[in-house]
Amino acid sequence: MDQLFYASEVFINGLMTGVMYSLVALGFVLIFKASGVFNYAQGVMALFAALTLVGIMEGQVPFSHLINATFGTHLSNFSWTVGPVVAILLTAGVMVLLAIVIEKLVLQHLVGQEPIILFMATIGLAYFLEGLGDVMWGADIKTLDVGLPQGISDTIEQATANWFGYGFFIDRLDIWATIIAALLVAALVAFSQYTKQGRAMRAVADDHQAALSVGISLQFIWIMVWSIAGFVALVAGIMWGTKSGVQFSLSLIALKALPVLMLGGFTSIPGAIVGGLIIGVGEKLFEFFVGPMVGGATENWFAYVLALIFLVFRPQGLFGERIIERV
Amino acid sequence: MTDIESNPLTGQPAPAEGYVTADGRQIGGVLMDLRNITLRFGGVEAIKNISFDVREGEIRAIIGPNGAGKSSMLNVISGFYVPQEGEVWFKGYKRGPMRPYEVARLGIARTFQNIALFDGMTVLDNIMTGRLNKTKSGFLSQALWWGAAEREEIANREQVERIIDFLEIQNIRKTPVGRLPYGLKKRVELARALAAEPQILLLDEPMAGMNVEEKEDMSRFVLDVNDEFGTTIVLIEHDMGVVMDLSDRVVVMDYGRKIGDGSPDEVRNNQEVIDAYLGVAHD
Amino acid sequence: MFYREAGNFKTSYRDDGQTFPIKLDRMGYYVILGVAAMVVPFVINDYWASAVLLPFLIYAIAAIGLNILTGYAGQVSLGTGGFMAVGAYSVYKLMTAFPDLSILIHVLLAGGITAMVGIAFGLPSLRIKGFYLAVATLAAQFFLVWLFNKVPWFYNYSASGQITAPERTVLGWAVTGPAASPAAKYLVCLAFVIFAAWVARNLTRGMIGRKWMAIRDMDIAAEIIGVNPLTAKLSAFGVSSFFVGIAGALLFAVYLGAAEVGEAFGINKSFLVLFMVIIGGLGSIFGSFAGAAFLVLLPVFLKNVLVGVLGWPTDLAAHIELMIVGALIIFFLIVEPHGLARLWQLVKEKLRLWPFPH
Amino acid sequence: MKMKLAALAAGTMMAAAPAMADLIVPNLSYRTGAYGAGGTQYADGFNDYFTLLNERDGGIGGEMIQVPECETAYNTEKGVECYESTKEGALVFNPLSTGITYQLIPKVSVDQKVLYTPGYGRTSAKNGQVFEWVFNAPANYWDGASVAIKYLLDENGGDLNGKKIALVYHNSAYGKEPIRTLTELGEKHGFELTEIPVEAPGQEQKSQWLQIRRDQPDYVLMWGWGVMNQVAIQEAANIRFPMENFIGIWWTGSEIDVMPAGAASNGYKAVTFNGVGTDYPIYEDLQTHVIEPGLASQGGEHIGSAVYSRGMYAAVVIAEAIRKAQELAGTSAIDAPQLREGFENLNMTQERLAEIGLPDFGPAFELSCSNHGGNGKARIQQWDAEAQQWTLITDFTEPDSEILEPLIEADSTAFAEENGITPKDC
Repeated sequence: MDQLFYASEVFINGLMTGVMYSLVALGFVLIFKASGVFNYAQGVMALFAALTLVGIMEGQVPFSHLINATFGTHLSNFSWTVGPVVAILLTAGVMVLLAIVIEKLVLQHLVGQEPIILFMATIGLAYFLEGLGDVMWGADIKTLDVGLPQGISDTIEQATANWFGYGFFIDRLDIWATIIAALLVAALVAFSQYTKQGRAMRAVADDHQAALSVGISLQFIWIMVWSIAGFVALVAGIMWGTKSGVQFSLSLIALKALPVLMLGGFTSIPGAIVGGLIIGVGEKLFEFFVGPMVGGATENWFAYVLALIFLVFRPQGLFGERIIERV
Repeated sequence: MTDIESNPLTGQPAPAEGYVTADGRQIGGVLMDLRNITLRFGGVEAIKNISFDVREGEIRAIIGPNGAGKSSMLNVISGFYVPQEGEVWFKGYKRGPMRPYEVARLGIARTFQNIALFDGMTVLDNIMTGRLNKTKSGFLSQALWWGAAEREEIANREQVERIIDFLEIQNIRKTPVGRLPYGLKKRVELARALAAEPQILLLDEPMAGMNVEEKEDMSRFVLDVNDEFGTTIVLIEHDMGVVMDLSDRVVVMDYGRKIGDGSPDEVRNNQEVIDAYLGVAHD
Repeated sequence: MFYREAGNFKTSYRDDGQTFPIKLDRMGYYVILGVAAMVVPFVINDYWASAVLLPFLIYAIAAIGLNILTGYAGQVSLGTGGFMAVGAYSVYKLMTAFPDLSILIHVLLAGGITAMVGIAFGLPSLRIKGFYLAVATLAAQFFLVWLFNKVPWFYNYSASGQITAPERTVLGWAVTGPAASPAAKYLVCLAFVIFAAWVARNLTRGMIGRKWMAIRDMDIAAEIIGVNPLTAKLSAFGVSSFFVGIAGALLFAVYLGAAEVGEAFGINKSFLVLFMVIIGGLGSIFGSFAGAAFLVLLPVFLKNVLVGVLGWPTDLAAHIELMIVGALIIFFLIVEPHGLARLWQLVKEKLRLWPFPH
Repeated sequence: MKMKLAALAAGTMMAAAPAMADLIVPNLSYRTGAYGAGGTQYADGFNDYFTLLNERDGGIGGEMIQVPECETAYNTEKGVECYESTKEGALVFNPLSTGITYQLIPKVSVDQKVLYTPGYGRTSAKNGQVFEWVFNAPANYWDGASVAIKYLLDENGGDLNGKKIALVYHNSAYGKEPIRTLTELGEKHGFELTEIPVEAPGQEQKSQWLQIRRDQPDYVLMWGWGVMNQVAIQEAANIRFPMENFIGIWWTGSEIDVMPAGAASNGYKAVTFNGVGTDYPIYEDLQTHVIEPGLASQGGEHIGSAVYSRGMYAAVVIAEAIRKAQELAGTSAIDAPQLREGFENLNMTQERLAEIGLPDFGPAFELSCSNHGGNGKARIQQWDAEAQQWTLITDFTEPDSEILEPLIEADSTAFAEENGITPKDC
């Protein structure tokens, strides 16, 4: 009976972790769907967004290190701090600005290139943003607190203890992440279904040429999609940054999103969600029950192997369309 | 997987009597025999119980309106689609289920409706890929470029140069195919198929999208190939004039069914064919 | 005018098929080879060997390997780091188990072992394509690193899991271990680079290379004209992993001397080699060298300029260095998406006409 | 083009080479990448102490100290590049990375440079008979593990029988270091050890901490670095694991590790071998000579933090060894072999520490030809979330040499055999 409780506890926590993975994967999917670009820089964008958020909240002087090194000054902070809501809005603004700059300076010049070239460009972008984030805001670990609660949820522990005699552990941050992810997905769906821009976005995702021919501006769509992906990166950055502090490693969460993408398909939003849940649950259960037998630390490879095995049997991913080959 | 060499004779080959064409060429016995082929995609029947044969040395055309199942038929012959029912007999043996590359090794080469050249390679390299199955040198020999590998490469090159001369594409030898105009691409594709020295050459709309001059060139090449190398040709073409001029016998398809089979004259006069096809389509 | 194709007439197919059909190129090649083999060993010092030349040569081998798989056969792989680890641990086990055998044979055998592992992990490529395959190869990357970290047999049960290369000699000269001279280490790596480039060139100009490229350009058509996708893809994985394994073996035994799997052969290594291949030029042996040179030399160069000349703090320099590398990658892609190799070709075409514009 | 680049790079190299007259102590630091946050603080402390000596005393024995810094990004290949580019004229290296240390160990014996790895690197380098050029005083990982267990023994009245101790570790060479020691100690004291590895970088540790929640160990020890630390402390707080039963090694005991978890991290403990905070007389001098003139490394943001103090401590030991070497050699312009002598004859006493202005900042220890690791004394510090500072809660404790000596002997002998080294007679 205990084993069953442990298993369910791990299962639920796996689901929650999966949501966190999905948050990252979502950004990839949005951009890939609308522009066919595999955006390697998505993880770094999350880091950059979180750094910017903390920087704004704490009133840090951007580029202070550079300025100090060049002019011999001792700048570090402005005398103000900014509340979380305003700071999030400002950061979202920065991400939109970033999207515009990326479109103007990079994507515009690479229209019509092969996917691998665009992928490469996002690698360059990742390098650049990583450096930029550090130069702008410094490489220290920053504590991010936008008011999200953390720690075990007493309510759920109490309730489950009363019902089953075993109190389940659920992190309040994870609960919030789930709610926010659900809201985010709902907002995205509503946006793409009920707004003109959203419909244009879907049209581009379906067929570039056709969309162009009915007068949709590809440029506008790309800026929009990258802005939205930037916003999703910000949300992911807040969630992960709250948990571990904002630091370089935040950009590595992209590696956690890749198996999710494999499983769910690069073009499917529901795929990103369900894929995330499967990966989260799968790797947690495996680590919890099999891990101790084989020496542990299996999570990194298990997610990929799980996705790999799955793909061998279903090469188009969970929600991808079946590939019919023709000549 | 089975292939002809390893599979014993499992049935009676078709009668081997030949015939003489209008222009006096001797046509041999049955080279390939398709028996009761049915191909389905999900619930859709692309080919419905079709049988016909191809004789040694002849030019056999398959015609029919768009969506009649012609290309699917070629894909069945080249092993890309596996029919749910029916048998393919080749040189008197029943062909087991085969992967396309195994079919290619039997001596069946083809061109494609939408050109399928290797865009990243030069014209020469594209044609050289046709010599794949004529290459015997081992991995080590190729890695060290020692002995057999180099000799074979030169021999292949000589053969390919003959084809390049034959198709008059000497001046584009080292051009990447991605840069070529459409008509030349079609010709390179033909060259690649010829480089394999096939017994049966499958041509999927070799003249589609060409102007009159290019069509004339291509027709000449097809006839010359058949004439000089004695290659058996199976051809899909929309241009009725071309088909009637080139081919010895014609299969007519409509909605996956065979509605006519015979010499161009017979087909031309077949009422069902006229109704279903000639009277309707004008492309 | 300085660089001419004209006047280079070929009278046999053999001449036409050679690696450097243009005389000037051929001479340039012999000059570089001559300098690399006869001059550099006498002037090399520890810094140039360890900071520049050894990593350049070793990464060039890895890049050639990955270029065969990704550039020629079109199978994107992110498992390079893992395969390099296989090479490194194989050579370590071989060195310690058979100390009397020549290190050169150990390295080749390590390449062979890696080739077999590569073929095994290449099997999914028959079903999975494109970016899905790239991500799938990450399974190999993470699993192999985990395995070498977890199973003590691989690191001979040493207390910390680090592997250290014992001293081995070639013709009496130490090439591994602390006493190896920079010239000896350099020459061994150079020999393997020449070997790798030569074999890769032979394979890619012949039928095997055409099979790979056919699969890359249009896999369905390739199969229909007679390419067996199984053998073509797996041979690409095998050959690629062979070179990558050699690179891993040299990286550990000759260059680093000691290694820990997660640190030396982590996911970053996979990305680094892939970047080299793409920046250098997919489907080009020269591009593999150019890409390796770019990503090995540029950071060292930038660091020396920013810290050494401009006197900036190291962290600021490191961050700016990242920005410059990133911006340069994007810049090169915009100028010439097909890599440094194509850029070089364009420069040559310009040179051919120079000083006349038409 | 390549040649030009090479020539240019060569040119820049010349410009970077330091003037030869000074004593050169390169700082192979990492201020970028996944571990940059810790590396920055360490490097600052290291730099600032030498700046202080230069500014206040005019160097050591009249010789100015040069500290050329080189960014390794915690990457072994860049580490090698840094080593080669700074080694000319250099006396001693302190790369702050176990991976780079393993690579440099064979190299330094050929190049005759001192390698000083306080609190990290190869533990068995303590055996000076085998590792002639490597020093790892005052304490190593095995010492750390043993001191932590000793502390727990004290807490439990000398008896750990039947207790469950979980080790959460960075799944790398560094993280695996204490396992053998803890296993042996477990046999000796009868506690049960559970090993829980965390794959780097370690942002996600749900299953590990659920396992701890299920197993309910009495104590958790941690060998972590980078983001793994912050996440682990947060997760421990999440499952309400009592913080006072959670002890980290010194690399998991800095302010940045505990701060993201906020108040929940109160009571967390860590082993350390150096003092922390700015309550030492030396900081007055540092203020006047370094901070106020604006010479502090990186603007002096991290002064007094745990990792900053550790960087400073490393600099102190090196400076003392240089002093000793100058004394022995009779010249102020010493070279690396002379510095090695200085290290082997180093005697760090509490009196000397007090003179420097750092009373009780580190353990007293004495090195010799055979003992390169000191006595391994360390102490425990505890985090006070309210005051946002570490409090030292024990004195320097000696590790269990009965267990450690044979382990060090075995490992160094194995290394000597594998590499054909004949242990030096001492």
